[in-house]
Amino acid sequence: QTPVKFSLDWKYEGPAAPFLIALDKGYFKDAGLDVTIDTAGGSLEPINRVASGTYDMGFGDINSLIKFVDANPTVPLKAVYMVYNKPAFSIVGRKSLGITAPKDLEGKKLGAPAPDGAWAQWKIFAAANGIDSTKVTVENVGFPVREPMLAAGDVDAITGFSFSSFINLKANGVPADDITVLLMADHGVDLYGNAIFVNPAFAEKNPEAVKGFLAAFNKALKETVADPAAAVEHVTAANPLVAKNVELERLQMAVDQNILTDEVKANGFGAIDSARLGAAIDQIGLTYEFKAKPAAEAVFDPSFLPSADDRKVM
Amino acid sequence: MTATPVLIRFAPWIFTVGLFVIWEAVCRLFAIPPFFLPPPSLVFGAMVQFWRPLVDNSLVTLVTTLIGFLLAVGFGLLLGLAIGASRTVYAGVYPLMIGFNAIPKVAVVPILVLWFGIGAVPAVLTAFLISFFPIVVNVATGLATIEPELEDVLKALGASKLDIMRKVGIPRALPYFFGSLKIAITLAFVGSVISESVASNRGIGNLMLQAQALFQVPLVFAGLIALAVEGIVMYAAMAWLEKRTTGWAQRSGFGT
Amino acid sequence: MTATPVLIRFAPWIFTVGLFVIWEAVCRLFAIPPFFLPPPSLVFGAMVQFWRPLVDNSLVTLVTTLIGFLLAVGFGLLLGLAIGASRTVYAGVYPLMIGFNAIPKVAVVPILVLWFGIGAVPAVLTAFLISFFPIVVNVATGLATIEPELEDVLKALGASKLDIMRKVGIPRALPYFFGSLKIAITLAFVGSVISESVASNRGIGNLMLQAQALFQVPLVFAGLIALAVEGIVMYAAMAWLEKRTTGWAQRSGFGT
Amino acid sequence: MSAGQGAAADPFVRLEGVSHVYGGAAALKAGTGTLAVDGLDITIGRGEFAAVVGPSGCGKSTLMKLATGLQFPVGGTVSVAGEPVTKPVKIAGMAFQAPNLLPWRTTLDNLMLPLEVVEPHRRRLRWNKAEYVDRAERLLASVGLAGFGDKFPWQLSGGMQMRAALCRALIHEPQLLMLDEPFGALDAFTREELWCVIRDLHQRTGITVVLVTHDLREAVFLADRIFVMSARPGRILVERTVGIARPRDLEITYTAGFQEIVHELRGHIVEARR
Amino acid sequence: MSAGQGAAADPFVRLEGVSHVYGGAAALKAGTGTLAVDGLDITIGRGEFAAVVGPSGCGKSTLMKLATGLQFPVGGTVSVAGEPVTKPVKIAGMAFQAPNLLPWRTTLDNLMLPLEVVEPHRRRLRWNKAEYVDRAERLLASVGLAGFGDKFPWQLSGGMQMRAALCRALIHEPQLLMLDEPFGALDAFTREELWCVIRDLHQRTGITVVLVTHDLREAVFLADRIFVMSARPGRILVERTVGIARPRDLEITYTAGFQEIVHELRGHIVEARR
Ligand SMILES: Nc1ncnc2c1ncn2[C@@H]1O[C@H](COP(=O)(O)OP(=O)(O)OP(=O)(O)O)[C@@H](O)[C@H]1O
Ligand SMILES: Nc1ncnc2c1ncn2[C@@H]1O[C@H](COP(=O)(O)OP(=O)(O)OP(=O)(O)O)[C@@H](O)[C@H]1O
Ligand SMILES: [Mg+2]
Ligand SMILES: [Mg+2]
Repeated sequence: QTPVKFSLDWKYEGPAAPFLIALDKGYFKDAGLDVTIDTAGGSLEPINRVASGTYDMGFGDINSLIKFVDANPTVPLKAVYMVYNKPAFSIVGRKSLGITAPKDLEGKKLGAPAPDGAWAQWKIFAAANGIDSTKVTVENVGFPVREPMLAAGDVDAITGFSFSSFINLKANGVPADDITVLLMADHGVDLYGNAIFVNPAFAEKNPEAVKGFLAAFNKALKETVADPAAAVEHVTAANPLVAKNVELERLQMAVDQNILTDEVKANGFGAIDSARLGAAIDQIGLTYEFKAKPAAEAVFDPSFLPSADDRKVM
Repeated sequence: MTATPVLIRFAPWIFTVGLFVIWEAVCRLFAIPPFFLPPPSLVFGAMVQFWRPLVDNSLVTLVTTLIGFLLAVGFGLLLGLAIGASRTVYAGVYPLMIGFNAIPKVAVVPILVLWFGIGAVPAVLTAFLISFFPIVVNVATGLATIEPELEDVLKALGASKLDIMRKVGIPRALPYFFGSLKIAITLAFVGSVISESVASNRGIGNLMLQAQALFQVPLVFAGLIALAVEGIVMYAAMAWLEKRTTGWAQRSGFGT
Repeated sequence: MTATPVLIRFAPWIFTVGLFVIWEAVCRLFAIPPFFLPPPSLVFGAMVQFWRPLVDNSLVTLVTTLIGFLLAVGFGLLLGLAIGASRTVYAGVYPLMIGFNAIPKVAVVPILVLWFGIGAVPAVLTAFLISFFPIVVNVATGLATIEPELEDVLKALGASKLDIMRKVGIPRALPYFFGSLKIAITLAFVGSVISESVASNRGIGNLMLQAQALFQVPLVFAGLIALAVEGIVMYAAMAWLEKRTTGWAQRSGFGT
Repeated sequence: MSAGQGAAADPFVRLEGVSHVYGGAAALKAGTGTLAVDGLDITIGRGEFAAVVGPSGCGKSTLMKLATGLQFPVGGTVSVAGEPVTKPVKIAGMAFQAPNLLPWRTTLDNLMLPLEVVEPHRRRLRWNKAEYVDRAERLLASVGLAGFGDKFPWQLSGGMQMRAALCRALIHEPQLLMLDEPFGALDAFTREELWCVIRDLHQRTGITVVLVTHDLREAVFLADRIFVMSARPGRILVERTVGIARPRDLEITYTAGFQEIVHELRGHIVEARR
Repeated sequence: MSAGQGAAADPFVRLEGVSHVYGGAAALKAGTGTLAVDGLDITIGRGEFAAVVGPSGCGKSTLMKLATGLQFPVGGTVSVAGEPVTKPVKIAGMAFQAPNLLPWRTTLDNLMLPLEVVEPHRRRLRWNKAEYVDRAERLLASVGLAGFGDKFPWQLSGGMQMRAALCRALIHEPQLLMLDEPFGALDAFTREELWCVIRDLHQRTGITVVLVTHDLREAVFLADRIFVMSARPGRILVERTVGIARPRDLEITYTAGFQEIVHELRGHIVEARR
């Protein structure tokens, strides 16, 4: 049994289902792995954790990973499995507060937690949609107060993951038809989303473990996509506080919008199109000054992926 | 001074109940929405509904706190003795300790997580780091304020520095040490909860964070109340320990 | 005791420099990656590079802290006097205060932000809430421990309770009050930084959060050092104030 | 025990059959309280200088507190200047073993304290400040503290602090001066100096003085009458009139007649301690 | 001033031309230190009972510290039992104005403290515990504290604590007993009782005793020779041999001869305070 310490990007909620299934159903164990899964407070945190070697593998935002690799070239972190083919980054606003389209943000208040993955792409979004960002008042709001503040009207829009913010807003009593979700990927931000990545030292020492992990995850992901309702049971088992119907809705949104995209339907789960990733790195360069712009191959290593057959969408 | 002892004995209960009654009344009178400030009735409802996770997580937090606290007790006592025994070390370390104390421990937790991963270790360490300071300061102060006459009694007998430390220094510092435990355990508790809410899958801190993320505000408040109760109990335990171990200090009018 | 005063005077600097030297040496010897623990040289580099935002945000935090602290001073003094004057109230409020103190203020900040919006108000309130406790406890203790003889002197003159409070109670509680300010200001500072990192666009807390998001770990540590320095300065200021205002307490051997 | 001649003439402080229990009426009933004094009878005449001696813990301080209305008896009656004592008597000045000066006030401000509390001075103080300061300074000068008014207590020696405390007890011109071991903490020489200060003061103003002391020489040198108390619960065992003529000089303490009274009292105390 | 006869016979404690400055050599140079004693000469013979009196702050405690090696002079020489004093002398027992008992130890354990520190007892203590406990209990009994060994200090009265402190100063059978105002805080009656305890002890063991006191009667009653010190910086002004025969009874303090010596000393002190 190879021990693997794995860091999620967030808490045990709907989208964590495939990881929990692989654990619960023993897919990891069958691959000879002893996996521990820990939660985190945002999709940046796992990057630091895996880079420091405290965790072997993690699940987080590839765009932040690219910046990290640029800032710390001594630790060549690599993504090995793309989960969110389209990122969940979005701007969520309320129609009643006058937000229906990107341009509406001008002259309004945008609430954004500093360590938020979506916030990190704000400049790209603004550039792609011709928003004069000097006209947008940005407020740093912590994760716990982000949606409540939008619900209370203290801010007009927030940055966040679509499935998180939408559902949290509903939980705060905002009617669904009042909520505007501007998925950045649908508004000119052509990036990849969250991926599984691995500590380079660990990958070199245990290539089979990485492969086994991905194979097990791949299997669980396919099951999740096939039957989200069954998958979400594993979430409620791990986290007694959550409500099943809420997490199912969340998971369903993630599957529909972020996981099961046209590209995935064509090429299968986990892989990337290196031309698209290259373009994404260029797009990051619009707002981030690279020390030495990495190539797509430097941040994504497909060599651990299961076979194309196994990854195919049924 | 005219209050009868009976009234004083029951005062804590009366005030606590009074607080809850006023809170409930305010919530009802002003029709405050529950996600803003849930009335105690809802909070108690949440307590009943989620008693299992509340109890489980409280125990986790308790264990974490106690481990961190015990570490702090051990190292705090040693460092306090080392510092208090030399005025130079005392002068040199004191500002560093103050500076360290002025750093919010929330800011340190992510660093600890980088080093040790999430879970019990950073929580224990945070509890340790935060509760360490008052113990060191108190023990060092206890040593530094020994009456010169007590020392002279021993010096005149030709006692060595080590003898003086053992016979007078340490016993004399003990009431200060036990006095600091009340503060230290409360802080240790705060520390482990902070750390849990940043980096753990278990504990009351994590429970509250989860509840917050799920907008179960009454459960958040239930967590707060659980924290307060646990804090009071641990404080009382340390106060009892203090009384047991260094009753002579109170009885002889020394200390206070 | 054999240390010369000169050594004692310079001890803080020697120990501080020593700490940085050891830290740097450890980083180099073990080739620790900067995002794990940046060496002081990098941290100072970040300080020089980002001195403008560091200074600006420090000032913001300072102002926030001071406002919260002043509120705590005002209310803490009043409540402390009210509590210390009646044993029943003292007995009733004390456990509530302990319970409140055992609640990590990070858990309360989101609630405050919900109530008061983003920006300075929740930061000020957090600073206030966190620094309030030691002031109240100390003032109440100062009142509660007045020597009965001092009271008798006035009672024998037929003085009213109010007279006794004004002539003896308050002056007598002042050294305790000023003594608590050192702790209170450090806590106020911790409070405002915590709150800034949850909901504010300015302040050292926010700066550190931003730096963390941009993987500029040396800047995070630069922030930590800025916090420590600011904390020490404020502590020293309060220690000075204590000496100025209640020097009589030290000189007359009263109150330690 | 019948009252002395001085007292019979014009009784000023009178305790009759007084019993006192610490811990309040509840403690008395429960039997948990300390019976400090029991069936205490004492009468002190106007202008008299009375001394109370007795073993440690016999209730001397309790007697003082009862006479000044700081404690109230569970049995018996207490009256001062003909009035029953139901609240702290305002016509008394007190000094205790510790000087109890307020450390945050200068010596002069400490002296002014009673004036800030007791009517009519309290009312008059603001507009007649200079007059009162003048009075305080004259009082300080009379005990050898001229020029020390602006010093803080910690800048004075123990003896000087005690003098200041005596002045504070006198500033509002009380008719009764209660001294509870006021010189206990002083060295022998300073003590003798202060004896003379008190002696002259009593001589000059004719104030009624009650002095509690452990020091028999002190009692004999200063007092007109000496009361010896029994061990707890305290009662008056012996009452001894000191016949020595006034004004008395310190030298008389070395005379045989003086030593004889001290010796006799010592015998009573040894008895009382049994 | 020449040494008395007792001292000349067999000098035990000897200070010659001793000066002492608090604050260390640096303070001396800078002139900021306090010159506590200056050119102090005193010689005390073996087995003698010496008393030192003098005004407050004149350097009496300093003298004690110099003689026991708790302080070292900036000038002059100090020797005890013929050896120059370069570190704390181990053959001395000390008692101060406060009993300084360790509040966390029982009376018996407090008594054992010197045995845990001083050789050869330290070495022997573990294996001969019973023997030492026995010795301590006999000592306690000799000062009237039989049966109080297992009480804590706070359970004893001030006088009882002082007795225990005296026992502690004696348990390791020192050759020199240094008493710095040991009875200052006690009431007159307890004080006289302890005089007798000390008197008997000195009688029985022939130990050398140096007693610092403010109380002239105490000095005259107990001592063979009395040294009067000048105001600071302290020197020996007068040396007075007390001729009263031993054993002395408390009654002698009321005799004319006794009073005369006290009176004479008083004159010297008044002089010294100028
Ligand atoms: N506040 C109190 N509460 C309970 N008991 C008290 C209190 N004050 C005094 N006593 C008890 O009452 C008795 C008499 O006390 P009091 O102080 O009058 O004695 P005293 O003669 O003044 O003693 P001393 O000579 O030591 O001053 C003592 O036994 C004491 O224990
Ligand atoms: N530790 C010290 N540091 C500086 N000065 C001191 C110290 N101890 C004593 N002195 C000074 O030395 C002088 C002599 O002090 P010492 O204690 O010997 O006097 P003393 O005769 O014992 O007085 P007392 O009768 O009050 O006990 C005093 O003026 C005092 O101020
Ligand atoms: Mg008394
Ligand atoms: Mg002295």
